[in-house]
This record gives sequence, C-alpha cells and structure tokens, in this order.
Amino acid sequence: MRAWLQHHVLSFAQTLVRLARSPFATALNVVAIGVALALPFGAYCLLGNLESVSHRISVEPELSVFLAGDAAKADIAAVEARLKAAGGVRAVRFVSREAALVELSRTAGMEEVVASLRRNPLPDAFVVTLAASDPALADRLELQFKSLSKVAHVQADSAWVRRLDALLRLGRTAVILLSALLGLALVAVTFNTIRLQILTQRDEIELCRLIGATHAYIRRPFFYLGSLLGLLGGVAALTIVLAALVVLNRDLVQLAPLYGSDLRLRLPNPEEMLATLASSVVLGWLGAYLSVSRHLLGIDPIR
Amino acid sequence: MRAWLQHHVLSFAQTLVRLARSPFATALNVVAIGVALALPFGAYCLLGNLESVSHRISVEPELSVFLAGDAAKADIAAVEARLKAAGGVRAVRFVSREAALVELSRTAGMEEVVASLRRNPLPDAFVVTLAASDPALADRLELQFKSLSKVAHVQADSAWVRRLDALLRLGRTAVILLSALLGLALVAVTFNTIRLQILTQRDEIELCRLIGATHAYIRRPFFYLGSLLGLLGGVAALTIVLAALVVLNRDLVQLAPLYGSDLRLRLPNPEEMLATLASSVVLGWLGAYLSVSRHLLGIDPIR
Amino acid sequence: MAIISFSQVSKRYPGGFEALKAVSFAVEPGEMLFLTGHSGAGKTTLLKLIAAIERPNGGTVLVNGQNVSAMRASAIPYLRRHLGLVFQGQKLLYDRSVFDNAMLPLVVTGQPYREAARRARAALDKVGLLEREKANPVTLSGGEQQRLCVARAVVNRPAILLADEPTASLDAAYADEIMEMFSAFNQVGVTVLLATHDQQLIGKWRKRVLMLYRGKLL
Amino acid sequence: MAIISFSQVSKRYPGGFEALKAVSFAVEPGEMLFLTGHSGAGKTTLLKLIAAIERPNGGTVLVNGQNVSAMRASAIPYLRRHLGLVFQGQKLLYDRSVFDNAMLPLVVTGQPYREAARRARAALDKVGLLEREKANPVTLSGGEQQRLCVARAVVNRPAILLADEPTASLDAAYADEIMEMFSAFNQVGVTVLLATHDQQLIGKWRKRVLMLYRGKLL
Ligand SMILES: Nc1ncnc2c1ncn2[C@@H]1O[C@H](COP(=O)(O)OP(=O)(O)OP(=O)(O)O)[C@@H](O)[C@H]1O
Ligand SMILES: Nc1ncnc2c1ncn2[C@@H]1O[C@H](COP(=O)(O)OP(=O)(O)OP(=O)(O)O)[C@@H](O)[C@H]1O
Ligand SMILES: [Mg+2]
Ligand SMILES: [Mg+2]
Repeated sequence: MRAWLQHHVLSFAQTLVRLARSPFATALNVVAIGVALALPFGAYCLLGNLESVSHRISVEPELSVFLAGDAAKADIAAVEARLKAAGGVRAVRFVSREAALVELSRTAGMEEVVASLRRNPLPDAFVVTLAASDPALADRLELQFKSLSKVAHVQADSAWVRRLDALLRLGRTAVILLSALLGLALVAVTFNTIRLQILTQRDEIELCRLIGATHAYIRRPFFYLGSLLGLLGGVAALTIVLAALVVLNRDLVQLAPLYGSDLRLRLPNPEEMLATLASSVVLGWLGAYLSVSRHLLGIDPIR
Repeated sequence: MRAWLQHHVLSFAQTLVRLARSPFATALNVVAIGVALALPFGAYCLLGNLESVSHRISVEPELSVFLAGDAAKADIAAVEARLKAAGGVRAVRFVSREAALVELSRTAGMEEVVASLRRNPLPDAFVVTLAASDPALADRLELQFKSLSKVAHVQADSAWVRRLDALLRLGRTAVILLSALLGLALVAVTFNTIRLQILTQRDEIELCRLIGATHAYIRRPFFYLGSLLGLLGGVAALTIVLAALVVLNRDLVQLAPLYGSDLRLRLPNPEEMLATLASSVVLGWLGAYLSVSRHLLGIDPIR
Repeated sequence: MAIISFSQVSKRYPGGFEALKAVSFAVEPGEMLFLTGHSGAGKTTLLKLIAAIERPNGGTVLVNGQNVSAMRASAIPYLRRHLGLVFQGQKLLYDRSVFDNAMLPLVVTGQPYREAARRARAALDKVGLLEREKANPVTLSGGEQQRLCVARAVVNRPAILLADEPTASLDAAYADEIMEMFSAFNQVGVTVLLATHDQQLIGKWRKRVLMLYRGKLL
Repeated sequence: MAIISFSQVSKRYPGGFEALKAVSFAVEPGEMLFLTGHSGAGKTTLLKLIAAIERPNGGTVLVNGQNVSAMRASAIPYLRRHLGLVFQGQKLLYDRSVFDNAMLPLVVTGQPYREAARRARAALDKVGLLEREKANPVTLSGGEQQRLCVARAVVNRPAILLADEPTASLDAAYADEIMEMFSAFNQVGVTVLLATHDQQLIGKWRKRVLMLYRGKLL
C-alpha cells in the first residue's frame, strides 16, 4: 500500500520532470491544447454575452395598436377591454397622442420637426406587451387587433423578433460547428502527444513488461501526463480567453458611448473557469486513455 | 542524376505508404491541421463578406441639412451654393418637403400617420454626400452647415460611421487574435508530428548516417511528409470552410427576406482556395524544417 | 517436484517455421544447467516460453507449479517477478544512470527505497560497475553494458535465472567472473538456466547440458 | 602508403575518462588484422575514431589519405561509403524485409536497382540467409541477425571493413564461415580490421594483432 502510494507520487514527479526536460515541445503542446480549448470556451462566453443582450431586447415583444383619429373616449375604453381580454397579452399601456408627440420630439433630429408642427398629427395608441416572444403569437394577435373597430393600424415588431431569433440560431449553429471541430482537434492533439510519449519510451515499456510490471503500473504515468497536459492546456485556454475578452472590452469601451449603453463583455465567473479546467483535465485523461489502449498493446516485451 | 531522381520518387512513395499504414493517426493529424487552418481561413472569408457589406453601407456618408420653415426660394439657392462650395462634399441633393412626406409615408407604419396629417409638417432639406467616410470630416461639416442662415438643423449620420468603424476595428482585432492563436497551434501540430516521425524512425536515421547517407538524403522524406500533411490539412480546411459556409447560408436564407436583401455569404474563389492550399503546403514544409533542424541533430550514429 | 517442466512442447512461429518440436524435459529446483545448439536451433525460443514471452502451440510448460502455457495475461507480471532474465539485445535505459537501471526491477515491484538501493549497489559491486553507478549507460563499453544487464537480472533475487548468451561480448576474465556469480547464486538455491553456444564454457563447468538441434532436444 | 594511420591519438570522453592514450599504428592496404584487449580497453572507441563517429582529442587519424580528425561534417558520409561497418548493438530495421535491410547501403548511395538487388542477394547467400530474404528480421534468431549485419556491411564492397565482435553471438561453425568470408574479402584486396576478445579465434587465424590495455597500445 505504501509502495503503491510511493509509486503514484514517483510517477507524477517523473511526469513533471519529463515535461520540464523538453520545455519547447511541452510549451507547443500546451499552446495547441490551450488554443483548441480556448475557442469553444471563448465562443461560449461570447454567446452568453449575446444571449443576455438579446434577452434584454426580446423579453418585451410588443404590438403598437394605433387608433383611428376620430376614436372617442368610449371607443378607446372598448378597444382597451378587448386588448386586455386577448390571450397571450401580458400588459396594455395607453399612449395618448400628446404623450406620443412629446416622445417623438425627444427622438434625435425630430425635435425641430415637431417644433415646426402646427398641430399634433399623431393618433392615440396602445402598446401591447406580449407574454412570450413567439413570432406566431405576434402574427395572430396582429391580425386579431387589426379587425377591431376604430383601430387604424397595428404595428408589430414581430419582424424584429423573427430577425433576432434567426440570428441567434445562426450563432448557435456556428458555435456548435466550432465546438465539434475543436473537440476533434483536441482529441487529435492529446492522442498524438501520448502516442509520441509511448513511442519515445518504447524501450522502457518493453523492459518493464519483462521485469514484471503490471499493466496498471505501465499505464499510470501516461494518465498523469494526459491529465497534466489537459490541466496546463486548460490554464492556457483560460489565459487566452481572459486576455481576448480584456482586449475586446478595450475596443468596446470606445463603442459603448455610441450606443449609450454599457457594452462591456462579462468575464467568465469562477464556476465556469473551474468547469473549464475540470473538463480539460478529463479530456486530457481521455486522450491518454484512448492512446494508451491503442498503442501500448503493440509493444511486445522483446524481439 | 537518375539515382537522385529515383530517390526522390522513392521517398515520396515511402511517405505515402507510411501515412497509409497508420490511417487513424494520419486522419487525426490531418483533422488537427485542417481545423487549425480552417479557422483563420473561415474568419477571413466572413470578414471579407462583412467588409463588402460595410462597404455598401459606409461608402455614402451623408449629412441631412434641414431648412427653416420660412426659407424662401432664394435662401434655398444660397444654402445650396454654400453647401456645394464646402470642402469634402461630393454631392448635394435637394429633397423638397413634399418629396420627404411621400418618402415618409412609404416607411412602414408611418403610412397611416402621414395620411392623417392635415398639412405637411416636414421642412425642405438637402442631403449632402461626403467625399470620405471620415468621422472628423462629418463633425466639421456639421458645425459649418449649422451656422448657415435659414438652416434649422443638421442631422449627421457620423454617429453611424463611427459605430461601423469601431465595429470593423473590433472584427479585425478578433481576426488578428484568432490568426495568431491558430498560427501557433498549426506550428505546434506540424512540428510535433514530424518530431514523432523522427523519433519513430530513430533507428533508421542512425543506421543511414552510419552507412554514408548525406544529410539531404535523410531530411528529404520528412520534408515530403511535412508538405504532404500540409496539403492534406489544406484540403481538409477547405472542405470544412466550404461545408460551414453552406450550412450558414442555409440559415441565412431564412434570414434574408426579413432584411429584404440578398444575405448569401460569398464562397471563396478558386484563387483564394489555391492560395490556401499553397500556404498550407508551405506551412507544413516549414514545420518539418523547424522540427528536422531541431531533432535530427540529436541523433548520433551509434551508442 | 520440478521447478520447470516441458512436456511435448512445440512452437510454430507465424509463417510456419517450427522452432521447437515436441520438447520434453524437467529442471529440479536449485539445478544449474546449460542449453546449447547451433544458431537458430531454438535456444532463445525455449527461454521465451518459460518467461511467457511466447506461447507454445502444443504441450504444457510448467514453471513454479503454474501452467504458463495457459496463464491469464494479468498473472504474467507476477510470474516474471520470480524470474531473472538476461536476453540477447536486451536494452538499457539511456535516460537514467547505471544505478537507476539496476534499481528498476525493485522499483517496479514496489520495494522500499532504502533496502532496494542497498541491493542495487551490492549487485553493481558484484559485476564491477559500482564506481560507475552515476554514469549514463551510453558511456559503458559493450562488455560493461552486458554486465549491467546481469546485475539487473539478479538484483531482485529471483528463484529462477534465465540467461541467453550472457558472456557473448565479454572477455575471458569477465566471462569467468560472471559465471562464478551465477554459480554462487546457484549455490544458495537459485535455479540457473544458461543458453550459450560457447562449448569451452560448457566444458569448463561440467553441468547438465540440454542440446537442441533444429528444434529437437537431443 | 598506409590506408589507416593513427599518430599519437588520444580520446577523452566527456566526464574525463581517457579511453585511448597516445595510440600510434599504421595499417597497409590489403592487410587483415585483429584488435583485442579486455572489456573497456578501448577497442570500440578506436573503431569509432576511424569511422568518424567520435573525434579524437589529440593526434591525427588518417583514413584513405584523408585526415578524419579534421574532416568537415558534410564530407563524412562520403568517407563512410568506403567503409563496411559491423558494430556491437547495431540495429536492423524491423519495418522491412531481410532483403531490404541488405539493400539499404546501396539504396542510400543511389545504386541502380537491378545491380543493387543482385549484389544484395549475393551477400545474403554468403551468410546463409538467402532463403529468408522475404522474412522480417524480428523473426531471425540472434546469430542470424548478426549474420545479416555482416551481409549489410559487405554489400557495397567497401575498401575497408571494420567489425566489432562480429562473431560474438555465433556458434563455432558460423563464426568460422564468417571469418572465411572476411578472409575472402581480404584476399581480393579489402583491408579488414576485426575487434574481438576471442583469443581462440585470434590464435586460429595468425594475423597481426593490435593489443589494447587500458587505452594504451601494447
Ligand atoms: N518471431 C519469429 N517469427 C518467425 N520465426 C522466428 C521468430 N523468432 C525466431 N524464429 C526462427 O526460429 C528459429 C529459432 O530461433 P531462436 O531465436 O530460438 O534461435 P537460437 O537458438 O536462439 O539461435 P541463436 O544462437 O542464433 O540466437 C530461427 O530459425 C528463427 O529464424
Ligand atoms: N560515450 C562515452 N562516454 C564516456 N565514457 C565512455 C563512452 N564510451 C565509452 N566509454 C568508456 O570508455 C572505455 C572504453 O570503451 P570501449 O567501448 O572502447 O571499450 P571496448 O574495448 O570496446 O570494451 P568491450 O569489449 O566491453 O566492448 C570504457 O571504460 C567505457 O566505459
Ligand atoms: Mg538466440
Ligand atoms: Mg566494444
């Protein structure tokens, strides 16, 4: 038992020594694994940012219901009741023509235009907030509201909802493509690294077999190597992603005032970082496992 | 001479045989190189698409110059002359208040509003096209035009120009980051593959040294191997990028009608594909060269 | 009971060559004997069957009471821990010192370090390499490397010692010393089986001889 | 003029060990001679200096009229093409057939295939391995592998043949055959230098003997 523990410690130390002995090759490997991990992780972070933005935008799908110019108080109340009774409607807000004009005059460039108006050309309107950002629901309600009496026009932002939906789907497709590709690349890199190590230590493995080393004893250092490479690669990936986000944020800061909003990208939180490290260790171990299963068998004790 | 040529053919054939013998490892390598090449190439293609779009948008930076409601014909002519005389102006187009109203009524949702107007609230205006999409120029001209008599308001789209500029800078930063990272990954993969091959053939190299093989003879097969791996990787990269573009286009087709434009991504042209293949061969050769320079020296003819 | 026993063992290599044909013999515990025969007679093949490096195509190989010919792969390492092996073309590890090479069998079987180091030094001393313990094996001459292989084979005090041409690249003086070492081990109860083509050596030591001719035991 | 001449050659290995000390001798073209001495005496080191595998620390090594001790790295391959080398622990390539192993020196120097194949077969025939030409070297016994190394060394008809313990793992019959081969080569003008610790062999062949003792030529 003590000897077994001693061997675990020893083979871990040996793995470290071995990595330190060829620092250039090790660095290249770590970079390769790091890059392979950094890309899907970075894409995940960006998508997270994008979805939080899109959430803010699309959480409030709205229909604007414009009333006819000659609608009386009673008509307005009737329409409001019908709107509130419709399924899939969360809130109904009345915007009087006066309020709308004030709002319009606040829009950049319209100020002067509004000031030059002799009388208010805008109609009364309702802003209807939908319960869900579902393009089909928006379409259905648009048709339904249009047919109400004294309703002149219904302006749906379902086109926007649809646009955003399609864009996000596009983004998700891209991230899935990227993850699949880089998953493959990651497997290739770790698998080949362990293969290289096995070939380099061929003589040692043959000899250990001959001397009475168990299968577990021979495989152990390779598992350590794979996991360690995974860990280092994970650290490299985190460094790369954090550095990239910082650089991007520097550029975004210049962009933010133009949109009048806080466009800073959120950095990954500690749990996400830990998960990345853990999964990179697991992937490294897996690469080692596949490679060991495939390549150790071919080594016979002696020719 | 004939023997030399024969050896070239022979070592190329041997390289092919060697690759074919370990199809799994070869496939993994090709995939790794292919992915590493595919990402900057794909990003390049996307950026190219983006820039052609942005070109279409930003090629015509404009200022809208609204005249005061009481401007007479003579005032209008005077302003027009001053606008045309200003430096950095390419074209000046007059939009009468009637034309502006017609245009407004064409805008989605405004139709009814316009129809309900008793009289035209819009002022006469000039649309000034600038010679260059330079935010500083736009700012300068905006100030200058504002001070003209009978000019009520100048609406600059320089905010848009700035926004686009910043966005493109962001995109370029991202692509540069990506290319640098994947350049590193590519070097790592080819370098390590050749290192692996050299270690595997260690005995053969030692022996050939002893038998009187020249340095060039020993290095040749590795250069072939590197170039061939690069070529296969390049083909893989092209396949990946083309497949990804086709998939993305499938999604974009759904998006296109929403924007009312042709949002299809342009596929890379034959010259770009050839350039990718050529550069991947060169990169493969380079990886081989670096690896050979570093690792062949360590192999002594005999212990 | 015999510590090694072959009954009707035959070995055909892939390709059809019959390296051993119906070989039967028994070795008593504590015996020392020679295995000889022309080049290609099957000496190395016979030793490989004992160490379970190759499997026979027919017959039974018993070692230490275990049926090696039908052994599970996972049991083989534990069999080999009772064997000391010196093979032709056996490799030293050139990425560590002479001392670490001699330590390897003890490290692999998980011996406590201090005791292991003591035994490794004792083995190196016996083959005259103690003063080179910190050197890299690359720097040893052919004969010195051969002696290091012998030290590595005896360091874990095996019950059975199998050696394939252990004196092949040694001069007479060192060859005698190595043979004395084997004999000393034999005297404390280790079973020793030496394959050699050196008739002089066989003549000098007067032990039982197994003679192979084209895969048959004469 | 001597084909190999050493004058006051000394070799110190990194680490400080003096493997050769002020060694001087000359070998005439067409001579056959033995190099002997105890294990670690410096035999292999001396052969390595001739083939420019190691460089001397002092003195001059002339081979074929060229100063090997001061040769440019790019000229070494062409020197080695005149040498046939059989080294201890020299490797065969296990990823190709016996025939391809024998062909290697001819392929490397770019001989036309047909003539090369003829000569490779002739060499294999001489060492008794022609019928195994399609086999993989892994399947050869220790002695057979040694003979294949000899075949590979002589296949390109070198002017000088250097062999380090070429008969170490061969039985007497094959050892004699190999020596006959070397002698036959010598008779057609090849210079042959054999390092061996086998005093019997030296006694049988009655050639000039260079005797090394702790790096000094006696
Ligand atoms: N893996 C193998 N595949 C095919 N044939 C083999 C294999 N190993 C050995 N042989 C053949 O079996 C025969 C016996 O081989 P073995 O190595 O046992 O001979 P040996 O008695 O040790 O000879 P030597 O004294 O030359 O080492 C030889 O002819 C050899 O070619
Ligand atoms: N690369 C090296 N570095 C340090 N010492 C070395 C090196 N190679 C050989 N030696 C030492 O030089 C001495 C002579 O070695 P060499 O191989 O020439 O001996 P040899 O006469 O061939 O012996 P053997 O018969 O055992 O092969 C030995 O003591 C050896 O340990
Ligand atoms: Mg043998
Ligand atoms: Mg020697």
